[in-house]
Amino acid sequence: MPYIPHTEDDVQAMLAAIGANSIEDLFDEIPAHLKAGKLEALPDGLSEMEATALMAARARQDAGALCFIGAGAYEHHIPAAVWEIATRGEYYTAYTPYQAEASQGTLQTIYEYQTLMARLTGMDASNASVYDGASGLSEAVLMALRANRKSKSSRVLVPQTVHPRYRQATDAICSNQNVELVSVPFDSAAGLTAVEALAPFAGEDFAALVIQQPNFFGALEDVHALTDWAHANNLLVIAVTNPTSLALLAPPGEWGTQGADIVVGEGQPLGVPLSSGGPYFGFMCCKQQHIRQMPGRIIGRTVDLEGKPGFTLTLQAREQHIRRSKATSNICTNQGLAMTAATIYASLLGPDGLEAVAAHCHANTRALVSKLTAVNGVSEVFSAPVFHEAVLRLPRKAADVLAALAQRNILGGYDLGQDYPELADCVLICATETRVEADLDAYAAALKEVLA
Amino acid sequence: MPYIPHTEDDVQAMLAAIGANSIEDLFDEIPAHLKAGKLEALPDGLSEMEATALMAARARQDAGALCFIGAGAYEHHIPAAVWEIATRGEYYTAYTPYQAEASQGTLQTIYEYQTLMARLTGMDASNASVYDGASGLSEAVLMALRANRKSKSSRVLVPQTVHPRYRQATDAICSNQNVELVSVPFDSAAGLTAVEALAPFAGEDFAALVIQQPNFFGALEDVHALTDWAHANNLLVIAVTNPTSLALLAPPGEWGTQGADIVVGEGQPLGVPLSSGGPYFGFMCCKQQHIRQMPGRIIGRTVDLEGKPGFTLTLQAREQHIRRSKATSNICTNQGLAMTAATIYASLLGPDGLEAVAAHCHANTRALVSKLTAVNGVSEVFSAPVFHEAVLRLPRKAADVLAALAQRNILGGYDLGQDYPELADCVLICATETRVEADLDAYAAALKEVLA
Amino acid sequence: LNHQLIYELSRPGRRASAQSPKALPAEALADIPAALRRQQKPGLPEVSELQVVRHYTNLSTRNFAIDKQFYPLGSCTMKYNPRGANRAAMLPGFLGRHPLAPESHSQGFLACMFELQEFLKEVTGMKGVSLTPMAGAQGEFAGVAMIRAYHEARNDDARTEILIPEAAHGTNPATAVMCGYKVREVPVNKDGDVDLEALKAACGPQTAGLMMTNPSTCGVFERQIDAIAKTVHEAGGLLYYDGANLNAILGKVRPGDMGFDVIHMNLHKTFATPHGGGGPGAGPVGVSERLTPFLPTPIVGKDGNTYRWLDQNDLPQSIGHLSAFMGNAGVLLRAYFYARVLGREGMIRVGEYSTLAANYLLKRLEAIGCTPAYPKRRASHEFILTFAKEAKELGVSAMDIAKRLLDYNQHAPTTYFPLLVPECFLIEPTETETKEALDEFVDAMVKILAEAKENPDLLKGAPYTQPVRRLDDVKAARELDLIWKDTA
Amino acid sequence: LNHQLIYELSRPGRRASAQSPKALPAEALADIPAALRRQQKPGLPEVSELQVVRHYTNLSTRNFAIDKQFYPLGSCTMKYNPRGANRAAMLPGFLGRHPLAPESHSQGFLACMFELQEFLKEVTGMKGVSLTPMAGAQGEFAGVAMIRAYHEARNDDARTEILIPEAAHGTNPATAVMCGYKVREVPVNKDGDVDLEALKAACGPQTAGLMMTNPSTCGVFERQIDAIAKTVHEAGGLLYYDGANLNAILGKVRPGDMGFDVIHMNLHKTFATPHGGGGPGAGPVGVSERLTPFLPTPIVGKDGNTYRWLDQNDLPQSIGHLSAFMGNAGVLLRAYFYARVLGREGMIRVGEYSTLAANYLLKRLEAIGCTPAYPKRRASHEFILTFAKEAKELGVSAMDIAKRLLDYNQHAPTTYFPLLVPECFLIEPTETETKEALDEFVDAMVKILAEAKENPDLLKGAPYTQPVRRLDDVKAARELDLIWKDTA
Repeated sequence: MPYIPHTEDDVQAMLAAIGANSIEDLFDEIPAHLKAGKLEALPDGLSEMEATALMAARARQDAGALCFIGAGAYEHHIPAAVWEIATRGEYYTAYTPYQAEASQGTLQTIYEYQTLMARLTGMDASNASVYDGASGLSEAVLMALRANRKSKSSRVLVPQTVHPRYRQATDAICSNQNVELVSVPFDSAAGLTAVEALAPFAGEDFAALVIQQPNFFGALEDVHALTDWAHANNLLVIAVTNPTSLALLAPPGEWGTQGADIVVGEGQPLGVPLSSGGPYFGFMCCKQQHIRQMPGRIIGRTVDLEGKPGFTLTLQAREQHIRRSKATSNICTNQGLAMTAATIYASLLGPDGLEAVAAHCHANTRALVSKLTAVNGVSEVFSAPVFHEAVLRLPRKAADVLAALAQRNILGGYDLGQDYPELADCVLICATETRVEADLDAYAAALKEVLA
Repeated sequence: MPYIPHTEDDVQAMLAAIGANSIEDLFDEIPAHLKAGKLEALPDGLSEMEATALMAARARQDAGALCFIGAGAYEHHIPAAVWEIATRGEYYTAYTPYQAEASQGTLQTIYEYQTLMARLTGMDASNASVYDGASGLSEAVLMALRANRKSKSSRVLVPQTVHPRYRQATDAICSNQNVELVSVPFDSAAGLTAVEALAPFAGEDFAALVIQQPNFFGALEDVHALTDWAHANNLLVIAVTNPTSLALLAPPGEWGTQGADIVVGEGQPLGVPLSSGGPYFGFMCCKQQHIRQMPGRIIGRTVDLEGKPGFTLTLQAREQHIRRSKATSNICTNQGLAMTAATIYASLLGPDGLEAVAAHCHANTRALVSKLTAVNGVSEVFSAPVFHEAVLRLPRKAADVLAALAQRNILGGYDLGQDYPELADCVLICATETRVEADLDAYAAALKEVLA
Repeated sequence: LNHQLIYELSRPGRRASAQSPKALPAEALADIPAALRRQQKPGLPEVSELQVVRHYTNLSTRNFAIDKQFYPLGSCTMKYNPRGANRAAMLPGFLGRHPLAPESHSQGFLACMFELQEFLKEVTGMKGVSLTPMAGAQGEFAGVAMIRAYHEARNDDARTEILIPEAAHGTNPATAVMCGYKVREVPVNKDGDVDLEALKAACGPQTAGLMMTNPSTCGVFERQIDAIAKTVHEAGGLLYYDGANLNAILGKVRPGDMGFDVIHMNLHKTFATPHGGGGPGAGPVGVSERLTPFLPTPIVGKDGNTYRWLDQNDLPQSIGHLSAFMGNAGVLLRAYFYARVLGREGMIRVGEYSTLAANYLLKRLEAIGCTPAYPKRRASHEFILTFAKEAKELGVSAMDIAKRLLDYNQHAPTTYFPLLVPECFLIEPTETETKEALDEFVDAMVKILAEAKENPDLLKGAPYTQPVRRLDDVKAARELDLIWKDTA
Repeated sequence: LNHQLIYELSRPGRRASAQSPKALPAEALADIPAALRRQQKPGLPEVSELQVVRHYTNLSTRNFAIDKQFYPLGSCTMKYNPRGANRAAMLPGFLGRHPLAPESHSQGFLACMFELQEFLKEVTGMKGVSLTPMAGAQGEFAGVAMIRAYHEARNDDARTEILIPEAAHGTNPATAVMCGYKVREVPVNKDGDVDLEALKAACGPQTAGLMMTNPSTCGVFERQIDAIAKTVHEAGGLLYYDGANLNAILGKVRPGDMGFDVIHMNLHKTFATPHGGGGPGAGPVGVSERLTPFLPTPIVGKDGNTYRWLDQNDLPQSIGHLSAFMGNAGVLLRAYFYARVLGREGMIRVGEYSTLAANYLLKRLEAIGCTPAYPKRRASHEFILTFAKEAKELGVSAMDIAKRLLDYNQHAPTTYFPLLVPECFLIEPTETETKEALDEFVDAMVKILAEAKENPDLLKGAPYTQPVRRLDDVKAARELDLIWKDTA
């Protein structure tokens, strides 16, 4: 009986203590016609050895390609210490830290994480993380609706340069509360959201403007102008950012004259493996005045009976287990392990290390752009400066080219035609610090071959 | 500066405290002409990312073959818990437990290990492990010389069925003390050491007889008769065993009427990966009366100031750091992590689990023998019953056949011609519980192809 | 001994150099406009690699964990998290796979996910499964959003209310509100069953659905489930099953057979994936036939021998994507491993042995003088004790007892939940704890009950053996200190 | 709280079933004669998987470790063990490689080993290296065995003595004896240098060699090394370098340049591989030109672009194989990783910063009133304090101070070694500890020295904060209890 310790003697002793004749007797309150059958569609159990061999074979099937896809998930070097520590039983198998005295490890780690994210984003507070960047945006939108006292609107301005999947998820989640995401077109030359594109919305009531930096195309928005426009028009600013980029780029807290109001993003680049899409974590930070509108767990520092400092869950009155239907959100987990990994990762990298990572990613992507645009018929699409991702136009449909590259074990980027029909011949590419010159050359050679 | 934490400020403050102007000043007692140059043959340092990528590529180079080699190192399933726990910082980065109060984790683990090995072998005591099975045999031989009060000889009988590398290592180590290993021929039909082969040595003075069970050919010696012969002739018996086999086979403590005196062997099959040959661990057990002659660390249970039980290094008066030139050995480490892994492994397997592993290995090897001997010209060589390894005769030189199989990514066994010129057309094969039917078929098919 | 913050260990210019690529010349970043660059370094800690390893290793030891202690946490199913599942999910092929990798490079992963979908269908008796929700609460959200989408698709737009028994988890009402519904609570009777008459009275054309768990958070099986399902369905509502308590009935009763239309499963409870100090979890949803068109995307489909993602194109009525990619893949892989190891027989044993353990622990605790909330009922995999008597007579609260348990190296049970039972413990031992572990918990309770009589102040001051004494939660909320400031 | 033995948790019939293959019918073993079968099951623990995980996780927490504490252990170089090295060595391709795999399937591994040999040659200034010795003591053995083989090959068989300075590690004399030599100790003068006159007097045609370390275990650099080498060589003996203290001079001075003929290196000291609670280590040996024919096998050679094992056939004069396979490969891979990360500059920094840290700590401890054994000397990477004064005046021993340090969360330094300095601490901070860590150690010593004056009994009763109080070693040795017996 895998993972079940009971011997036959144990079972008999336990049944005797209960006063039951068999385990089956314990289910005697259940109407007989509801009893399950034999679950015949389930396979026989395997030993750990067999299950491991099966999964190892499956994992090998998917391995070995050279990947140049970014689009919201980035392959970075992860120091070995990160997950060797994060998977220590004490982190890995601990429960939610409701019993604070027996959970100081997790709680202090979260407090350090909150400090980390607040410092990276330039904000006053952070929660303990939400599911991922996309669902984090949906929480930010709902939060902005609560927080913007100057607006009565359920509408939010969302530029098309925001990650398409973030827009979709936010729509899927928020439309249940009749929130409307109003699209803002992008400048097709620059690949940016021009402040001019916002002019038509001036004077209307919107709760917030979402600004992604770098945007989905890798391009760098004029965040200062956009932020100032929003504030001038009584919109809150929700920033969506890549944490690696924040080693280099102006933190949202310093955008424009007042800074962004809420910052969210995908935390995966900070020490979390690609891992087929998760578990990642969404980070969420805000200005002081909005803290009580922020959903999710928040840890505070306090003192114990003896005046010794300690950490505890705080502001629980916002949460579902206390406030039930009046909670700020139904969320009642955070992505604890991923967030722990990020905290360790950021400590190992430090400000200079993270900046060096960001710089190498950027330089590698620039080098890749050079090598690929040297191939006949390939060109860069947008004029705006970018950070570590770029859009290239191909002489053929991107989907076909990418399929041909995949046959050569090169995952050549993200097909923008999936989300932008007018960019069906465009790919979004990325080369992080994990790629070496030979990798870039391999891509260029394969592309040349495919396009020949 | 990888792994060095000092900032420029730290260095200046430290130098100031020392009263030195530079770090170089601290080396001013060293004659100038001895100062090293620039170590130009060393490469530039790499980042963890670069070093990991380099080694990952190297590791991939060697992976992927289907292995049927045993010959003293066996691929078994290792539960994930084993090394996830053994590499916890508290085990992995702890020092030798000289400060017992701060080392109870390691010490109790060793005490449990000693109990484990004593129980598996049927002996009274165990040390905390030695380097590996082969060097363990050399320690056992030197120990037998000290322990056998009835013998003044420096000669030991070592059958040819003992692992050739164990014999070589023991010779390399013990010959410095003028110990002579006297060879006993094996029965070429049975693949065993016949008691009759010992008869010519009766009446001569030998300190010990070494008996390996199962022997190097996988064959099962008549350990009872051999042990009784030795004791009748005033030799001590040194048993060499495979711990997996001890789940099934008579423990050395029960060999013959008195049992073996000293038991050693390679502990690797108990939860230690093949890992290119190490770190493994040699286990070493003995009868009560020989404990003080046993080399290596030994842990004892005692009490603390308050009478509470605790564990500590004991019998240190045998050891080099106390006794110096009069020590039982110069050994001053044990194979701590490997031995910790074995203790966890054995606890996870339990008596029934370890027996099931042994049975599967045996059944798989029997099945492999059947499939391979169905190939034209391939036959089993010896008549003795075996445990989980067997010798097959091929119609061609084994080295050539194995090379051809290796080209097909099958490591088909151990070429016995390396050590037994008369068996140059023979291979020693092994299929543990990790091999499935399809693996065995793949070997048979490849062999058929190679021999066609 | 170690409670400094990592930031307090920081020294300017210190770094874990092995982790940092070599610095590049400034030109490498020349194309990024200065106005968009950060002016000051972010205040990340500047520490050495050993400092980081030592700090977080030491910090971790300041936690209870399943790997170290027994956690009898009701409705949270803290069972053993197999280490084999961790190893399998951390295989480089899985860790390195980009979520947007083409299907040609994803067949291994997709095969696991497809099979997991099939396993979850079989074990719950549902017709369709989506793995994508990233936690129980997101699964709940997906479930209620599907109920809403179902009614909308039928233009049945008068349904504005979700019914919820008063014992329910707080996430249920919070979720209903996130999906734009009003919540109406339904009372529970003294034996822990839903008040059927009250339910009947509450049902009507405004009823979108009922959210409940069975066994309920009262730790008992809802015996009137047939009548409840009939009542809600006849009113045109749908039935939502909160899978938090699925462990109790795994392999014994299937939500689909009880008439539920939609279920979420907490894989970090029933399928033994780690809680990780609060996450990540995974909350797949299963649905009856009529809700399958609305499942959240993506789902794994199979064409011949090839697996592929089903997305909006395949499921135009889907409630959509709830995350950027496909959900918490690593958690799902761990659950897949667990399901493969358990297999058919193992799944059934989970319900059996968790129920055995709960009933044994209940009877033993009752025998030493604890008061069960529902003494006439079988425990499901969990049960409720109430310390209302002790609170009144001795002045010790359930919280005091909970904190004192920590001193006996036992994690406290869930306290003060469900809200309808005063001074309560909700206790769930799970199937993976030995009889001896349960007996040790009983022994600790014997001692604590004695202490409560002899020296109630001892309990009020507990715990004494943890890294900190009891913490001031009021101060934490009033004087918010959420991030560390160097000047503090 | 947890100190039961795993055997005490055992219950008949319990098992961690996921780890066990399915039982086979008895026929599967029918070919094994009954007389050779075991009659009774071996008494392995019968426990569940969670019990095992919980037991050993909890046990591990009863250890000090580099990952948790500072270990200022003289001559043991407890530096940070990079986690990256662990990950690299645990790559499936390395872990799964059979030691007897053909060279066609070993090129990746062999490349690493070949390069490690080259790196070790360069860093020590030796001409040949064998990686095979499995620990420092086996490296010593190989070294002295090579000296013996050298003399034997020259038929110089009158050489029966090994000279050893009195401050040497105990392994040195023990090794000499294992190699069939007699040991003659050489005195050390009051400044920690070898008594050169005594050495000269001791040298003669009976001298096989001299074993020493430099810097010595007195924590000082032997300034007369040229004269010593000349003396021994002129007498026909060879010079053996004990690499235990290599960290002090890594990249600064090379043993080969000092005239040593053979050296062993402790990779678990200088090359940052883990001590693992006592092992495994690795003890490669390096030799000067004249000893290369005698190196222990196997060694990795390179033909063109192909690596291969060099064995007895290539090295007919080799002292032979010292183990069944090639040594502690996994340890060597970790050292290889470390060497690659450090590179040329990094190697040099090891000697520099470990020496800086030692001299700093020495000066600070001297300033707070500790007594250095060699106050006129530079510390190498380590130094000696003597508490002879405190022992005499206050009645507290070095052991009492050592045990009290544990209460301050500091591992004790090496105590009572070298034997020639009474009541001593041998202290080695290594290059990987921060200045703050060193300062904390000084702070603890300040407090302990004050305690020694005010309340010496406090120290004699220490430690107070560990899982056990001070243990009775005498009872342990007198009433041997080495294995657990159910009846005990």
